[in-house]
Amino acid sequence: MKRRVRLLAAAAGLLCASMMGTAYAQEVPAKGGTLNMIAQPEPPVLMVGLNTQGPTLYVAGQIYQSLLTYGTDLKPLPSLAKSWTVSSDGLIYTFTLQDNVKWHDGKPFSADDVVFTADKFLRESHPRWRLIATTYVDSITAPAPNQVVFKLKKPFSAFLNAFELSSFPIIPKHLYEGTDYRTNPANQTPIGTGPFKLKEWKRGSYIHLVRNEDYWKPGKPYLDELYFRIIPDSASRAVAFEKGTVDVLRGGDVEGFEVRRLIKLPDVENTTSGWEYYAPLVFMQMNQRSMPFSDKRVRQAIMHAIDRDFIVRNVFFGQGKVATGPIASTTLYYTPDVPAYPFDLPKAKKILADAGIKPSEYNIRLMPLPYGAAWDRMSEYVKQQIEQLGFKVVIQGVDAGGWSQKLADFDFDLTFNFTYQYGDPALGVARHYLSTNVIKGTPYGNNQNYVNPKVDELFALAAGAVSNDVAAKAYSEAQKIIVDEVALGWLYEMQNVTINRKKVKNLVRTGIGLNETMDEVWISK
Amino acid sequence: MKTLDFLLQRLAKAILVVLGVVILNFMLIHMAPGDPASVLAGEAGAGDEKFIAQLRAQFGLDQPLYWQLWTYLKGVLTGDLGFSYRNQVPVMTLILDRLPATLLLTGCAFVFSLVLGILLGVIAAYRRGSVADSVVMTSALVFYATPLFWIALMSVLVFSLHLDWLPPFDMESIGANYTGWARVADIAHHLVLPTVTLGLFFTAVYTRLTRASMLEVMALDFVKTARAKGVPKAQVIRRHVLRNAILPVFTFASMQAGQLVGGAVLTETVFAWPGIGRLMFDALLQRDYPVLLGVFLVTAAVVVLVNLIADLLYRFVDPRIEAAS
Amino acid sequence: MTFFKRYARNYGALIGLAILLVVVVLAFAAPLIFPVSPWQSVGDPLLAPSEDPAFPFGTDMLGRDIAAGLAYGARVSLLIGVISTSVAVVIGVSIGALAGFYGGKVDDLLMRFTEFFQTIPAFAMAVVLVAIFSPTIVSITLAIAVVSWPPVARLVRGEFLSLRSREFVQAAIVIGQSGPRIMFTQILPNAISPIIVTASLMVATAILTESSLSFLGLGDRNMMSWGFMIGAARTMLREAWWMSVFPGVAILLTVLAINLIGEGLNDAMNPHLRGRKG
Amino acid sequence: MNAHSTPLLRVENLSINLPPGFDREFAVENISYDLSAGEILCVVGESGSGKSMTANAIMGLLPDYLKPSGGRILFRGKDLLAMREPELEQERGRSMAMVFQEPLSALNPLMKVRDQIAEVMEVHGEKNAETRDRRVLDLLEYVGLPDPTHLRDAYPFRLSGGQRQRVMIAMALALEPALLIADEPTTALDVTTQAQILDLIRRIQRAKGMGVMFVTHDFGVVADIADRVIVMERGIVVEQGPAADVLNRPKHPYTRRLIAAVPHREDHGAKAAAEGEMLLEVKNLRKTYRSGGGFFSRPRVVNAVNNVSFTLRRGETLGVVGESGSGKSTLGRCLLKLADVDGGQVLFRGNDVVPLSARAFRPLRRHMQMVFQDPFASLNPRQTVGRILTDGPVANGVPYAQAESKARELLDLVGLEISAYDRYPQEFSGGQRQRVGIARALALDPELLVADESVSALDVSVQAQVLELLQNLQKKLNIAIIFITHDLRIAAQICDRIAVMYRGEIVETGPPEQVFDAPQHPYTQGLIAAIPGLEWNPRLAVV
Repeated sequence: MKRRVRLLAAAAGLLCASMMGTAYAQEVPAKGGTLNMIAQPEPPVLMVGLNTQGPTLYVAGQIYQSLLTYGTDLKPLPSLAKSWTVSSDGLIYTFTLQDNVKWHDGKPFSADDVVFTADKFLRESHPRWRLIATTYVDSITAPAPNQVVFKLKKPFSAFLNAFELSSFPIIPKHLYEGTDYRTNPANQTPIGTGPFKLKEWKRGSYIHLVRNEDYWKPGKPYLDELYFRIIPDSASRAVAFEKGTVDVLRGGDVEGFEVRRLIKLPDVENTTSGWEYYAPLVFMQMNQRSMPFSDKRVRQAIMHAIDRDFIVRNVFFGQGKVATGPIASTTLYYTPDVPAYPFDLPKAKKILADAGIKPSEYNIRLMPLPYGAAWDRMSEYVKQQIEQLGFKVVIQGVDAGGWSQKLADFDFDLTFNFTYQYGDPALGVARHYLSTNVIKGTPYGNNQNYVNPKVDELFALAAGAVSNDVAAKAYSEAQKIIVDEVALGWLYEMQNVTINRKKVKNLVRTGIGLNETMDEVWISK
Repeated sequence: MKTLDFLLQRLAKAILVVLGVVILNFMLIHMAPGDPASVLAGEAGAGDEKFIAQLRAQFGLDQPLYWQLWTYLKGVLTGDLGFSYRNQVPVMTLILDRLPATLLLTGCAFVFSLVLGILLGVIAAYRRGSVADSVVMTSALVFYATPLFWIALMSVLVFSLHLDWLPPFDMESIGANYTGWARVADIAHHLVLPTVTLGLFFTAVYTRLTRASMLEVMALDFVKTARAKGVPKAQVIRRHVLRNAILPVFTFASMQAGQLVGGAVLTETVFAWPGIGRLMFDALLQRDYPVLLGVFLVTAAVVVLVNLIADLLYRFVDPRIEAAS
Repeated sequence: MTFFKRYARNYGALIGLAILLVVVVLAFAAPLIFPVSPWQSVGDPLLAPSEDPAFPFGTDMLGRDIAAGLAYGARVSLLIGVISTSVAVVIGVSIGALAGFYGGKVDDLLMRFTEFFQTIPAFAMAVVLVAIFSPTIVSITLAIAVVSWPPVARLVRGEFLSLRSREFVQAAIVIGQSGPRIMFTQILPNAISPIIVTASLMVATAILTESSLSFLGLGDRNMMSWGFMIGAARTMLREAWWMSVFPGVAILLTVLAINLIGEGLNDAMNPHLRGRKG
Repeated sequence: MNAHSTPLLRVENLSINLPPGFDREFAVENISYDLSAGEILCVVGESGSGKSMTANAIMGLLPDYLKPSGGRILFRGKDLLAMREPELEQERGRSMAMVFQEPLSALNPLMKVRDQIAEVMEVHGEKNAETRDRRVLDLLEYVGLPDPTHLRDAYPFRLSGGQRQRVMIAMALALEPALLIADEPTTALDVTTQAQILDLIRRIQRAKGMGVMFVTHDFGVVADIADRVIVMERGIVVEQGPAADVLNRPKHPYTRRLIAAVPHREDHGAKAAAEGEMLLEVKNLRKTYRSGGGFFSRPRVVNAVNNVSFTLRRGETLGVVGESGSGKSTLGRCLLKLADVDGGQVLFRGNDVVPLSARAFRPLRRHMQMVFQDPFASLNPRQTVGRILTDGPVANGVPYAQAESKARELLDLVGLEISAYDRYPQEFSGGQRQRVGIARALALDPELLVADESVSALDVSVQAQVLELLQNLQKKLNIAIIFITHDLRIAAQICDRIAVMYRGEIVETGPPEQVFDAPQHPYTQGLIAAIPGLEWNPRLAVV
């Protein structure tokens, strides 16, 4: 009874919050003010060309910029490139750059910087770009100071989706050319073209950015200062927001149940928008090199044995949606038309029995993803469920170091992982299913050893398609096969909630959300 | 032995100990499974084998172990503690950045626990068998038995969330830009909870130790002499018992200095204190070996230094030592 | 006076013994009282202690029974406490005995070695060891043992050093007993009471250390331990106080009990507190 | 008793209860005595007689668990037992003072000598620091300490035992108390120092007209210093009277027994000059201790045993006599290879044992045994007497059954019940334990016995018995004994020859008569002169 009342109140609060949000949006932007945020965990480095973890992007997104950004509908939008054209054969991409852009140290920004970034810096240091560049790019040139031309070897349908901050941050050539990128002292004093400059980074405490007076968008940014605070304890982070120490909580900053509580506070609004480009999708990775997971029926049974809805509700407190397959439902080329795996323990047991598999003969090592409490709870739950089928499961506790090592060495039975979609299956999805991507030594490929030539073929077809329809058809067919064979055990699509005080305006505008340059954000007085 | 002589000998020994700690830890840490290069690659978003090999070469991880140790030791001798794989900063910079916060916290906790512990221990010993004694000793026992992290959580719950008296995290009000005394006051305000939390366990230890030591000294002959001289009891305690009794407490406390750093790992995590305890824990999880080694090196050096200072003080306070050694 | 009579004069020690007995019984009887695994969701999530009589201590966010967790946690705490202490005592006694008995260079070498270990903060070292060798019950136990032996070594060395010059040891040399024989039959039995007292206190410390490790996420993930429960409850401190308060109290009481027992043993064994005749 | 004047101190029917668990109900029971100003009253008795207890009761320094249960202690007519602590504090140090047995532990190790003495004056109202300072200097000089201006700034650990005891006396004298209580003040000191301190106390007492209560166990000391004597046994005063009466005409059997046990040279039965074969030859034995040393300082070198040579025949007893630090114990330890030797030879039956390794020497050990000083420390408290006695033979290859029957025989031989075999050392008295220690040494049928201060921890009566036992055993078994002792009287009583050690060297050797009556070396002369009660012959008292 009590609980129901609480739920109702929450719903009412939500409704109010969204209505009021629209009402205020009409206000005239005010200049000035400080925005307090949280960087969690503390980024190791702010040089975004060397590290593209979430918190790094969050902070560095205000310092560095990329050629493009993407709307919540995943359509490309201008950033440092003000316009672009694609040739009809899909092989020539021409970008025209913004005018009067300067680096934070006063040096002018030009097409040379873009060419250096694409051809030298990222080719060496960016694990995703170097693959794209090697596979598809023929040449990168700067025919004019404000023009960059990419010539491809073969068509790549996802190419235009690969230019946001995490995939293609622009690096100042004058600071990095001819140096050892990793030990370059400039890494500690990041120089970008963005609306804010790094003033101070007190490690373990905060990162302080200040307004870039020479920013290329006239009159922007509105804000004077940004603070990204380092608060390692999640309960403390919730307290910080409650006490008004910080104004914004990014998805993952606080635990799911805290979100439920915090969005009910007055003067607070929230949105799940701003993650469309990444659309993180969580899955179980089952090593198919040996029994029991080499048998697709075992994988199917396990899918039936896990109440994914329970996980979303009780582990992640509703901040998610049960996933149906490899592609997130919010992204391009998604199809719901795949085999479903409802929670059904008896059926799971029956599948195993029919297949003649005796679960008690198998010892499964379950390696949790060492990303925090909720992930641990999920591992514990999954262990219980699999044990109900009769398997013996041992949780193998590892830290981040151990996890990536074991995964990279294929030394695991069952683990969890999640993937960013990066706007196009060719960028974020295919890598987990292609047999060519079974590469020892990296934790983010097809580590489960899923091999199906037909699927390889379909992904290749889609990636090289010039027409959207061809790609869609191929992807849809691939999804059906992959889901039937349970190449991975998809659990749920993360729905990250951004929470902020209502006085903060224009916070989430695009599909990359808080990583977006905050040159349009302002605080109402 | 002359003090200078003693100092040189102890210094030589201290260097040996620190060196031993470095080598021990180096071996230990490199025995670990888990490869920093693959962690780095993971953080970079992904990575193929070539990419990882390239990272490995960059940080000298492809060299044989003894060679890595040799390179590291050479660096240490010139004050170079290596380069953090992950943060891409010299380890020394990283540690120097964080060390003051930890020294402040552990220093305050040390003084807090020592002063309070001795005070309570003296009271308990002086009023042996009284209600005050039972109260002090029982609470000391309770704090001795309570996990530090639990006290931390509970004190945040009570003093920050419910009563709103004290800030639950951070070292100072960020962005407030206090200067001068206002800043000192601000930091002091933030210091209270972590200091007390970290210090309580040690307070309990010192209370028990002081009481035991007091009682032991009170049973010695010279205390009887003092009483035979007609010295009032309070003065006997103050002048004769206390000095003799707290010497062993000090020695023990100086040896415990390192344990405070261990406790700081927990305290700093709960209170978002920007010190080396947290740095160590993060470095550990990320397999950032140079940072981990650096923290151990610096901690060992600090501990050895504290011990050295304690020994010197001891020689100053207790005239027998110089003659005995 | 018999040993137990002397022990029983200390009321605290009796209370400690009673509490510990309860914990031990709970640990052994856990599978009987709670036949379902403590990891299994058995009720609604986040039931407060008063909400459902079936779960007097409430449930956690996955609907697991806190009471079951407490019972199974007792097993882990006691197991790790006792085994790690035993290992530490074996290491400490061997090193301390050799150093104290032979003295000179052997002593110097062994004590320098001990110092290395003492200079490194024990808890930090335990954290590193467990993280590096991945947290299993074996690695945790060994890590705790590795960081807790130095005080034993120092204690035993001190005892051996002082006992070695005692006349009865000299007498044993004079009648022609060999070194190892003297160590084991003459000295060790006389050093045993301080070792037992120290060991009992070390069990308490080991339990605290294990809980701290678990709290940091470095516990054995297949064993429900009290520290783990608090660590898991930490994020829900305000929503579900019972999740962290009960295991916290469990640790507190157990450690307290063992400390009380240690003090009682000390009183009962320490010769200069006995009424000395003659 | 003098009824005309009020005595300085009057103890009336004093009883002090012992807590449950002790072997008797009272520490002292119904004791009464007087002490007048200007006299020295010696309280004498064996350990456990309660003699120190009364001293502490007077000062109000009894431990918490001991409470006087009856009687009065009248000091200048006022009952001390009825006084409250602050009043008592006023009296302590001002009108009555005390000197303790252990001079090292009785001084605060962390306080300079001057501050400790000045404190007495300070707490009793002397506010002027300069006055105090001057008085400290005077006092130090008065008690005969060398270079007082320098010495007053020293810490106690820098001083020798005798100097510390002088400091204690200076402290006690600071406010010229009427009553001085000295609780075994010379027991921990060497004879020569003891003689000086006794002399000092006597001199001061005469000069200041103090009443002195002197607690001791040594009748020699009593003979030297006492005006009146009370004798205590198990908490009861058995006899009291003027010193001359008690010493020379003891009435109570207990007193007579005690006096009979006082060692005396006259007992030495003229023994035929030892003609046994040569057993041990020690040649130029040297042992040095080094300590300290660093980059800038040279190590300190102590020649503990310096160029010592002597011989010993079968059946002979050699006494090694010397004060503490003379190297006599080190010599004993060197002979048995309990300490490393730095030079010289130890020829046992003609073979040099010095170069032998510990392992090679072990089989020889059974021939050379030792009887230790402390009957409490020399027996392993965790082993039964049987185990203690059989360990040696078993270690030397004797079958257990044989070792056991031998052990039982030995128990009988040293005068213990056979049933002692299964009991633990704690169940025996000091004298009985020392018998076990002797039996342990004999279990291996040794040819040489080194007895290192083997009777000095025992009460006189027990001491006499053990000495007798040793002598009888020697006669029976024809063992050679090296008897190390600080007490010349004992050495004279049982030894065939005496070697006097001083600073690591043997300065004089000879039969007891020669050493006593015609000492050659000045050190020996001093030593002889310092023997307490030299003039008094206990044998005449108890004929």
